Amino acid sequence: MTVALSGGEIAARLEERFPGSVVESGQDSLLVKSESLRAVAGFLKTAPGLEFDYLTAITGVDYYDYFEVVYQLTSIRHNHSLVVKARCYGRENPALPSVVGLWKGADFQEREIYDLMGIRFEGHPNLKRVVLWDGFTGHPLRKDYL
Amino acid sequence: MKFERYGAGIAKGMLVTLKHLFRHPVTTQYPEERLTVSRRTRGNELIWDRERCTGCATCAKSCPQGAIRIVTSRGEENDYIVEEFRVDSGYCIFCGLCVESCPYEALFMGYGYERARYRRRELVLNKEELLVSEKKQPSGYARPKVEATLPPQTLLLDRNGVKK
Amino acid sequence: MSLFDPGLNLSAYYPGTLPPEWPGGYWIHWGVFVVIILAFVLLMAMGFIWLERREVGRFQARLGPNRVGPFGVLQPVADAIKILTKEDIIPAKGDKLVYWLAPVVAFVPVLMVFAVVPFQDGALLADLNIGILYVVAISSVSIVGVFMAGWSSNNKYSLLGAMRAVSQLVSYEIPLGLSILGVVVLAGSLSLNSIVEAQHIPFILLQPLGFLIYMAAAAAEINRTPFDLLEADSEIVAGFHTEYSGMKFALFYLVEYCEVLAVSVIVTTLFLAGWKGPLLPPLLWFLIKVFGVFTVIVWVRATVPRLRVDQVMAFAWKCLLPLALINLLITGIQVLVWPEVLPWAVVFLNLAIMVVLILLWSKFFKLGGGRVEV
Amino acid sequence: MVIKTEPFVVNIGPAHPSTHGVFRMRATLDGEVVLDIEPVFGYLHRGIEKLAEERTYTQIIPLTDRLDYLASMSNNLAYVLTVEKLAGIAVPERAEYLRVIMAELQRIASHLIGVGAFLNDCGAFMTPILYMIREREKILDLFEMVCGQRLTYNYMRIGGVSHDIPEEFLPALKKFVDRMPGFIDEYDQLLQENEILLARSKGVGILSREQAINISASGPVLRASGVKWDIRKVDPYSIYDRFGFEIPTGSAGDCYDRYRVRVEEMRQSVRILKQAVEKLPAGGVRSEVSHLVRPPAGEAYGHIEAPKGELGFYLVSDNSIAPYRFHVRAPSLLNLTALREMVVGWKVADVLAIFGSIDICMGEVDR
Repeated sequence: MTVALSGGEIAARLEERFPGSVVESGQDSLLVKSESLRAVAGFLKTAPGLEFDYLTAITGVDYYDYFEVVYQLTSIRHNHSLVVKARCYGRENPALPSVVGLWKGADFQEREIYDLMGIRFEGHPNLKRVVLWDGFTGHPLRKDYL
Repeated sequence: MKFERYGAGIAKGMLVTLKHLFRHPVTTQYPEERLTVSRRTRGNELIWDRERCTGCATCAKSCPQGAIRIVTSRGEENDYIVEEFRVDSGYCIFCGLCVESCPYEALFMGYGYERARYRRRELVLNKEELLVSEKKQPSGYARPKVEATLPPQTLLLDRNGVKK
Repeated sequence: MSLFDPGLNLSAYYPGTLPPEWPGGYWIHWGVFVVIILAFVLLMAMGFIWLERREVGRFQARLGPNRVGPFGVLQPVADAIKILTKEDIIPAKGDKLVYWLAPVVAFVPVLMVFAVVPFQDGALLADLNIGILYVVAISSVSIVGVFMAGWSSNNKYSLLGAMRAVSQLVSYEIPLGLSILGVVVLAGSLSLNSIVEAQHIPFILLQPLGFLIYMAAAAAEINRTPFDLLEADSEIVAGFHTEYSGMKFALFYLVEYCEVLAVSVIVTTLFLAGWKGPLLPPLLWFLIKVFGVFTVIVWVRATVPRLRVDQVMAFAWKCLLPLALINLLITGIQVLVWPEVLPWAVVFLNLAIMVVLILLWSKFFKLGGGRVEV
Repeated sequence: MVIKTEPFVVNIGPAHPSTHGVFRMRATLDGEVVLDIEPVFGYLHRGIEKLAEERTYTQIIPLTDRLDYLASMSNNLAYVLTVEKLAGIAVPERAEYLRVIMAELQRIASHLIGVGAFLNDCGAFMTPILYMIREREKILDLFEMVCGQRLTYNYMRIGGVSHDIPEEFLPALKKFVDRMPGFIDEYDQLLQENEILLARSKGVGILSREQAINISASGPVLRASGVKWDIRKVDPYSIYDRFGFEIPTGSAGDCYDRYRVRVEEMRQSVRILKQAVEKLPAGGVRSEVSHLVRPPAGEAYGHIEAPKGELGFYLVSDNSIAPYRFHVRAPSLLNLTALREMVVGWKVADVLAIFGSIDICMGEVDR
């Protein structure tokens, strides 16, 4: 059984290492500041006892006020999981740091979120539209796109 | 990769194909030879029972595609009179949710599978076209009573096996 | 006496070019056989197309074409009619003249091969004393047509296919020739008719290894599985004839089957004692053997996957070529020193040699891998 | 003389015999050698994630059929499990067993196509895939018997399955389960040891263990690289913890291992089916759930081991009849990430073989 790690415990560890990085921690999830996402992700991937080596999925959710990007992390070595969330504000040019450098599996998923949600992932090597064509205007998965 | 097995692998494979030369082919010669479809088949097209329908429009609400259109008016005994019941088979994805959700068992999936049309407008079925006819028989999908009357499905499993 | 005199019997002037008992003059003989060969080749090609589709169908647990005519025998005719009515497309940026010429260049040499094939004793267009050499030489000309097609199509798949075709042909010509030499050494003649006559024991028994090498090399020459790289449909769509349509495509399609026919005929002649056989008339024996060889080719096609381009080359140079050389050497020694009285002993000896050599080569020979650092 | 050569770009697809749908690879070639490859997709994009936001939870089930259309049952299962997780709905015992039976049958059907298509891409002229389609046909017959359709089943429901099985289903299933191992043996006999196939697939397209994990590969692609990671075992959903089965893994992570892992998984699926048929309890197949499910506000990520890998659904509910956000974690899409790493340096012919060995379904990649 994949154990869902408690967000609170990991938040405490993260606070030690990166003060102020965690905004909120839920039962099995963490909400981290978008600026420290990269550092937190790097820590989660390598920290002993955590070692989230497998990025299961990335999802973007549009909450009108902000976009929430949800990272489902799994550790194949320890068989536990964690949900990390990050928010980005503004509808014009929302941006988040990319995690492609850490998990290559984020490549297409970040491109897809960029394509359909319009969130830019800074540091992504090839951030292009992926399912829609290049000349497409708008981002269909946003709630205000009809 | 060395040829460790001296071509024995190829020879084994060729024996399998050779064996098939003497096996019964699985092809069905379609227009002449017809298989019986499943008793629950969700085929073309929807069948509507005029008597049972109360015009509640549950089917229209449950349709994911919005392919069913119902217009009702108030009848004399405080019931609905179905004025229009129209199904656009062009939108229909044959999911069967409407048939399942019908509380009065007034809607059936069709049993047929050969009702291709040349024009799109012919795919829109009105009240008369939705009734049971000789060509249009109801299938047993979500209707156990109808299911019990239909012949069993032909299975490929029964038609050929490993040893023939 | 003019050369066009119907009564002219050239065999009197050039002994060996014409079967001696053949009635009539040179030109009548020529005319009759051109018609016979054309009819034979086209009919057999159509029969092969039908047979292959039916056989592959049965190998794959289905029926194959059975709608047009009894058992679908008229299917190739229906296909031909359909293909003739198709639009003839020439790529806008293709080389039009070359594109137009390519099917012709590919088709003619394949037909010419049949000039030296004996259908039964003495029944052949020209009993060339270098018959088999002629076959090897002329049959490789059609690759020029293939390359022309690939080049002029202005299509990358076509070009890839054509490049593969040329490299493959060049590689496989050598083991092919060497394996034929084994037969020639045994028969003591290059003429196909004499080779058939020399086969008291079919040469497949005396030359089992040579037969295998010849089949492999010939399969590569005529682009049949597992060496059908130049039209590998799962990789390069249709290879050199990707852009062809209509009658031009039909010609390429015909070339393919004529080549298979040619190989079946040559194998029958060289290894299976041609028209020789008990009871049945020689022509029937010939046809039975040709169809038998073709069925084996189809059977292989229905079973095995395809080798990769570098593996195909490696197979030719590292496996077939040395084996063919050794085979030729052994055959030569046998012909020189083996006593005439014990032909059947050679059969078993050669079978044993074949097994040993194949086992040995399986240890040496490696395929696979092949990643290139880029 | 210096011969100058330059690489040329070939568009493999979108209309190509072996791209398994409308998929395009922009390949840069140096002769036959692949220098670089860029997957281009989206030709089949139907906006299922957006469509789902406007449909009720039940109406989404037919949509999930159309994700990986070779494994609709698994998609159904993953989706209804997620909704049940979100809404806290219990499922009757018999329905759980039926779900497992369907999911395992679907796994066999999908792997048959996957393996057959791979062998076809290696150049085996249609024979293996036709044999395998014949077996798949038998599975489709069973599905048709149960739910009336052969491709888009729409069988699972929130809180159970739509129908109980007809009485002729179990005998037919038993017959199938008895015969299937024989057919798998036959496929193995056909090509497993074929020297040409070995030459084409052994050591070709190696995906190392670290790479496989890093690119979030899942399913047979991950397991062929030697990672013993099967959601059915590591995070058992439904009732998979009640069955005994093995997780076949490869060691080299090459095309051959991926092919073998799929074949072995078919055997294990047959094993699960045998147990499930024996244990199948009587009872209802659908708990009382309203047609318009209203899960409490919240979010849930549910995942299953679909034939192609980890299929996950991420649902955000706002306590209305339609999900606020519906996201599919498509295994094919993520496995496709591995393509570039695997093919660079190999020949054109290997590109298609490697691509075939990933076994993707474009309906799922593009969504």
